[in-house]
Amino acid sequence: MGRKRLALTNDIDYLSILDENGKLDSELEPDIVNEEHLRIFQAILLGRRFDERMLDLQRQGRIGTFPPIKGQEASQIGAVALLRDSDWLVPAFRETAAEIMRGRSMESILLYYNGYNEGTIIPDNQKDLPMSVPVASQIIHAVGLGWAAKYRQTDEVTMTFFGDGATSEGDFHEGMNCAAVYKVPVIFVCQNNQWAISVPLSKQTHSETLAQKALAYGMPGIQVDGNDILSVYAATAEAVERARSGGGPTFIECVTYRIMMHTTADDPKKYRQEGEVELWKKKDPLLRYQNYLLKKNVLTEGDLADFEDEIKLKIQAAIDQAELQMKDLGDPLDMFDHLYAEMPPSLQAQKNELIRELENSEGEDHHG
Amino acid sequence: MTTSFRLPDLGEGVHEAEILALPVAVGQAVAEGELIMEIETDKAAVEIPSPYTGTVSEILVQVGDMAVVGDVLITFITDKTEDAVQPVTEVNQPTQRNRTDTGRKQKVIPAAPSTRRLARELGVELHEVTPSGSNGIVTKEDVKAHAEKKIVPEAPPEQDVTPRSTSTAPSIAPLTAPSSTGLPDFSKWGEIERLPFRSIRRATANQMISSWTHIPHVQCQDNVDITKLEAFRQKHKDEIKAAGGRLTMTLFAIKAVATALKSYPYFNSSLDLQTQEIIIKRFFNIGIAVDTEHGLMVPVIRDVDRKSIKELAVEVDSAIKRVRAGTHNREEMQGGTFTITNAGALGGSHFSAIINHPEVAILGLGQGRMQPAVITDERGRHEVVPRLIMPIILCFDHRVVDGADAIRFLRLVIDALEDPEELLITMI
Amino acid sequence: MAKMTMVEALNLALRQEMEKDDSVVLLGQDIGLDGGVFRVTDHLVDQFGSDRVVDTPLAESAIVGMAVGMAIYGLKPVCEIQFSGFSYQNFHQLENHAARMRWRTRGRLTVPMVMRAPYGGGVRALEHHAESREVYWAHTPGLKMVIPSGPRNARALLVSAIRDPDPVIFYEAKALYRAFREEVPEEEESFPIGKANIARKGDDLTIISYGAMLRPTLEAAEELQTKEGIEAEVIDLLTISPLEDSTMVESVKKTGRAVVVHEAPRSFGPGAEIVTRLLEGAFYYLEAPIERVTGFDLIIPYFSREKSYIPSVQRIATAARRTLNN
Amino acid sequence: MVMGDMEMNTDLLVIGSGPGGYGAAFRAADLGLDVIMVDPFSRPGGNCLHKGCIPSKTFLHLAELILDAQNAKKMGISFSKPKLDVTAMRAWKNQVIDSIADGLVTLAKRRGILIVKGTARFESSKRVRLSGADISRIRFKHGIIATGSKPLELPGVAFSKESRIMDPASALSLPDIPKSLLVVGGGYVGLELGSVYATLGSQVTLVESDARLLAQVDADLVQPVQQRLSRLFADILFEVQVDSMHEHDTGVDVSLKQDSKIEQRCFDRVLIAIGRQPNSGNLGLENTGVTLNNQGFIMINNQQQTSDDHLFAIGDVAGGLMLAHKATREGRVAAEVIAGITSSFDARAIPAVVYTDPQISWCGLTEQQATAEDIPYTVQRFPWKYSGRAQTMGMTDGFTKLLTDRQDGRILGVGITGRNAEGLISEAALAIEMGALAEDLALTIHPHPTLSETEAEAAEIFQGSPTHTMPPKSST
Repeated sequence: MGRKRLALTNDIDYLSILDENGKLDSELEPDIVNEEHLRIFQAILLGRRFDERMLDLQRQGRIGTFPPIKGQEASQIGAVALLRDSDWLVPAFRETAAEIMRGRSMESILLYYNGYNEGTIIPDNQKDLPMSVPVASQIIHAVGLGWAAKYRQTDEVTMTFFGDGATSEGDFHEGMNCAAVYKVPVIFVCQNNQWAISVPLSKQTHSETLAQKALAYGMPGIQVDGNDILSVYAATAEAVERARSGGGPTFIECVTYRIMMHTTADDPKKYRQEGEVELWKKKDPLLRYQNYLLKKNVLTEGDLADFEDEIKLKIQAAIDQAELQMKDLGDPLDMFDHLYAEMPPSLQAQKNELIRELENSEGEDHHG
Repeated sequence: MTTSFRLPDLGEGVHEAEILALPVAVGQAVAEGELIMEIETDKAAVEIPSPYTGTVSEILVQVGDMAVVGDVLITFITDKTEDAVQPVTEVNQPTQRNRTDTGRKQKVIPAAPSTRRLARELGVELHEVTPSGSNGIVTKEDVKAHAEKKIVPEAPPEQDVTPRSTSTAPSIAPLTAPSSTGLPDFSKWGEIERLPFRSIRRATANQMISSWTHIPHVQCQDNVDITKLEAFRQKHKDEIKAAGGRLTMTLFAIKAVATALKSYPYFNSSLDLQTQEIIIKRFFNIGIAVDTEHGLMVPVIRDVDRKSIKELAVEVDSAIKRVRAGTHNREEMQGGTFTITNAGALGGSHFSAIINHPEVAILGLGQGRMQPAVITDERGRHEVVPRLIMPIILCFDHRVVDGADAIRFLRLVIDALEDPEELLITMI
Repeated sequence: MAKMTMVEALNLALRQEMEKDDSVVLLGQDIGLDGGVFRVTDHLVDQFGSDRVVDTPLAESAIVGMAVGMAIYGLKPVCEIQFSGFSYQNFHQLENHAARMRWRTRGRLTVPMVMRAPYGGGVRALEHHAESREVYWAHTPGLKMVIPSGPRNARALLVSAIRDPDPVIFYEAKALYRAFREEVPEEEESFPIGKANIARKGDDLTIISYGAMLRPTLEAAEELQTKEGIEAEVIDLLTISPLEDSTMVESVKKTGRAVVVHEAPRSFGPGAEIVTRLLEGAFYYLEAPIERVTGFDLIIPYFSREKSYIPSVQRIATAARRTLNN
Repeated sequence: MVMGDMEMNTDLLVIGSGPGGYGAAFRAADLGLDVIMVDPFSRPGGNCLHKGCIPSKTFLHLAELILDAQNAKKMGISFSKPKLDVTAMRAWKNQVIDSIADGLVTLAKRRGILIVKGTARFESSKRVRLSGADISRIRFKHGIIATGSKPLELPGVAFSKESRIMDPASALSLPDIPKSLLVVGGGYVGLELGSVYATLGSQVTLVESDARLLAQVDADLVQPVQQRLSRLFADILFEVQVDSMHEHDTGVDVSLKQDSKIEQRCFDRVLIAIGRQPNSGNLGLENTGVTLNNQGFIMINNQQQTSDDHLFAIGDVAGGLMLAHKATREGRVAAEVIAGITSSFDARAIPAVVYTDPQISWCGLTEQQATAEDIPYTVQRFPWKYSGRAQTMGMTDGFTKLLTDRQDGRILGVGITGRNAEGLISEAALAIEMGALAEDLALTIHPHPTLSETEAEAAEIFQGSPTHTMPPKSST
């Protein structure tokens, strides 16, 4: 009888280890070996530079519309850095840095944003799903993969990414709920970048945090400074450990910011104040990490210059390679392939129809 | 006990019948299956076998009476209980069966259960079988022998899963055809289907056998150029249609025949062999052969000589519709003096017709087809022109009329049909 | 051979496939202890455990979405959506992902899953429990759409659906679940997806049908035969997509007349595609306009009126007669 | 099912899975029909297996063991008083029922027959609605009504579970062995169950409104049984009616009325066994073309067809002798007719057995019938005191009688009272069905010493020269 506050199993923590001023909570500082630091840093740097170059290419008309990731590098790389090759990544569509770190080639990204299906080919040794455009729908696939991994009694972990907007979708609810019910080894990484196109977080939810949503599903949740690679890394390490040891799913809210537009077809000036962006630019995850590594002597200025050069060359090589490939790609008949394991006769007939059409219009450009 | 025999429901919508013959008399002993009555329904003539073994105690109808289904026709005194054989139409009516006294008072025919089953399957009544076993026991062999002895088997047992059908009553005297037992097994060479041979089909067959075997048929054929008549028909058909009839070639034929019959009355007669007389009829009732889903039917159009083409068009059309729908009555099928059969609508050309006994002649019409014809003009020049040519056939009873008369008769009909004006002038 | 209802036959298919292949797992609402609301999964949980016969939360999208993930992983999930009327809540998972994953990844990731759902009217159910919207799936490239018409072909087709490398939508006519029993062999039997079946031979006209409509169609054919001696050829499509048209085209070439029967609404319904294929393949053989006997372009009415909505033997026979009188 | 009505279609629906119902279903399935059998019991067998013949015969066998043990005393063997374990007896009975019922389930399954547990009600001649089943409706081409019968109730006395007033089924559940038991009704059920309870130790009083027991059986056959029962039972009251009955915590007060005298007596339990009535109500038959007679039996013809084209009726509900083996045959006939086979119920001898000690069995013509219907016959009786085999068993209070046609000596009926009469009657039934003469029976060698000899001896009496008794002085 009576009324009292319920004691719930989980609380929601906020984690910040390295702040925007370079202040470090050394007690919480994760133990990362130097090589790993450099691997992570190079991934962030590549993610940033490739994103910048993509924007240039888009402006030059050399690729189509794409969603820039600038400002979200730490909340992606800090999470995927802990995955093994045997683990699964289920991205949304603004995780290019994470995908590249997992092994997706920049060529494939360039092909994809140039409208080539070949851009979603995932190498055989890689266990990542292709980008998923319908918001939140991929979350459930991660639950299914996690369920299957558990059914097969492996220690594989599945990590899925989505944004703050996705938490309003029904699939977020269904996925989170099922993950907790089946206690599957899945890590939900929410890139809370404050904006879903033009809708700010305040209009997306009335929750004080997104992390607290985990409470309702009966799974651990944590909010971290998404621009602090150390926080993201530490929280993820905990989640991965839990998942691998049969402890079930975890929800990580990375508080970060979409510095750029939603996609290159979008003009954010229409709906948000430049001042807000400037504020967040000061919290840049790349510089914060770079300074931390320089201070820690893991990285030298010389290394940095070398890395920048290497990355520049790598990106250029990828662009050259992609543009070369594109010259040979684009046989329209290829679109008939891979719809089914075996092409049904009625589809074959339609393909034949196009073949005849193409023969009759020799020379005309059928490329997109 | 006294049992009544009622006019059974013979199916196919028959609800009344005329008593044609009563070959039994009061006091006469009859056995089950013995002929007690001949009746004629609007569908066919039917011989009624007695459903009982017993003595005729009362005959409630006379020859010529019309009886309605359910009317008591004859009563019998039988020595059977209620459980004994019931009239066919009632055999399947459920009653509270009282097994303990089944056939007690009637002598039970001793037979093993398997023998009884065989008898059921073969449709054999045990009490009809001559027993060979000790003290009257009926054996399987007895049953088989009895079944084989029967020249014509009873209607085969219903193979349908609804075994309650009452249609197995042998309402029409079956045709006897001794050779039928000698038919080869056709199924050796391919799929066959066996259909019951009964009702109108069997009635038609009886009529045809009688006609064909009793009448020396002679046939003469010719062609009629109906080009003009067809044009005339086309011109007037809508008018007739408005009146509710159909202007067909048959109608012109009816009128033409009526005229010819008046000129050659022997074609409108019947031969009475018993009295050795030829009966000339002074009325002109023309039967029209109609193909219906039940089989061939011949409604009779009365006094055609006194009716206009328009009247006839309406009457013939409605008669055809009625027989096709099965809503005609028996009288409409009787009293014909001459028959016309028009195979044209079905695409028939020359054919041979069987006389509708006791008439003495029948006229057949084939399909009119455009054919090259040689026309000779006044100056004797020949020209080949397309004309609408209709085959016409006259079959006649050579006992009553001769070939020369037949050709003359046919000529008269042809002339009338070739020239509508001629028809109008000569038409009676 | 044992006689089985469609429910028992489907159960047999699931059981045997699960026995054979541990990658086959079932998921859906109430499919475990309850055995599914129509008992298709009855007792499977006893044999295979709740690990393989998974009772899910009330979450259609999760059921299908998880199946997508499971299938990508290498399992062969068979989802049960309680009623096809609820499958619109998982529509996007099928349309956006299941149907596209193979194509999207150029064959690298595949989704060998089955979504089973009861469809159609005739059992006096409430709203959302009686519709026939197979065309949604049939219109989605990348999906296969299968509708069996009786216990034996239901079993054989479900086996094929489970083994199929692509996502298969498997509609089960509620009206057929227990409508009749048929000999179903205990030993393995499958029927290829994408093949139509000639359910009845005939020369006078062709009636094309599938699923729950096959029985009234056959009855109508029977009626035409007994009453008028008309021999109708009845084609049972079995697979709606990919639609195999050679069987029906060949039949119509022979008969010259066709009637298409389905329960789904008429406009843009399966009949539209079927008729077009006939026109493409047999136009010069046609002797009469093709008739469609279908549900009307309505929400299927509540069950007091459902009988008038669903094509009846009478409607089918009348349409057949119309084509013959033309 | 959460939603919707499942309808099922079949060739043949059999309602009731008793010996008639399963007989019909099995035969129909063997003839290639698709068959569904509906019954509130999940396993076939009906009243006969679950609540009647089989449980009663299980207990009667035990009663016979007890009586034989008692009788052995005069032959030189004494047994101590038997110890009764009612729970074990019930379990044994259930084991017997289970074994038979499971066998029937297997037979049905292997024939492809679907057994649906539930209650059917006709909505039309071709469709029933089910309650208590997964399927809501069954549509069929033909239906066989085999719903059997239920015990008649005394006016004003309803049966209920836990009541001290029992119908035969609850008596067979053997709730306990009451000190005193009133059996109302002197038919075979009252006698059989009365015998069981009396042998197990109850003081059994039997009241019969008629002047004798087993009114439909020839009096001479009943006589030895009546004598034996008057020793086994505490009291047998004839021409007595139950006027009223009042149940209370310790027993049942019964007022018995003879003429105008009323006597009050109290019994621990009461068994009402006054006959059975057809289960034809509450079937929805008003929605079909089936007609009932004034006693509620379904009217049928010899093909078991009712007045509704689609429906057949068999067994108790169709009237006639309420016997399992009659129902089974009728069921087979109905199935055959439905399958298009020319078949008919044409049995000439339906054997009947009363499992008292001694047993009574008969078939074909009875003397009562012959007299009532004025059928000429002769009768020969062979008393079992001349049977060596009966002597060896100490079971000489029986006889075998043969009714024959006066002229040709054809066997018309046979009646037997005595030990194992159940096994002897089949020879008689076969003889009648085959149209055998008394001579045939006499000339058929019967093994010696057996009780079956009594049938041959009776036939020899007809022939004029029996072996183990003297020839009759002159022919009757």
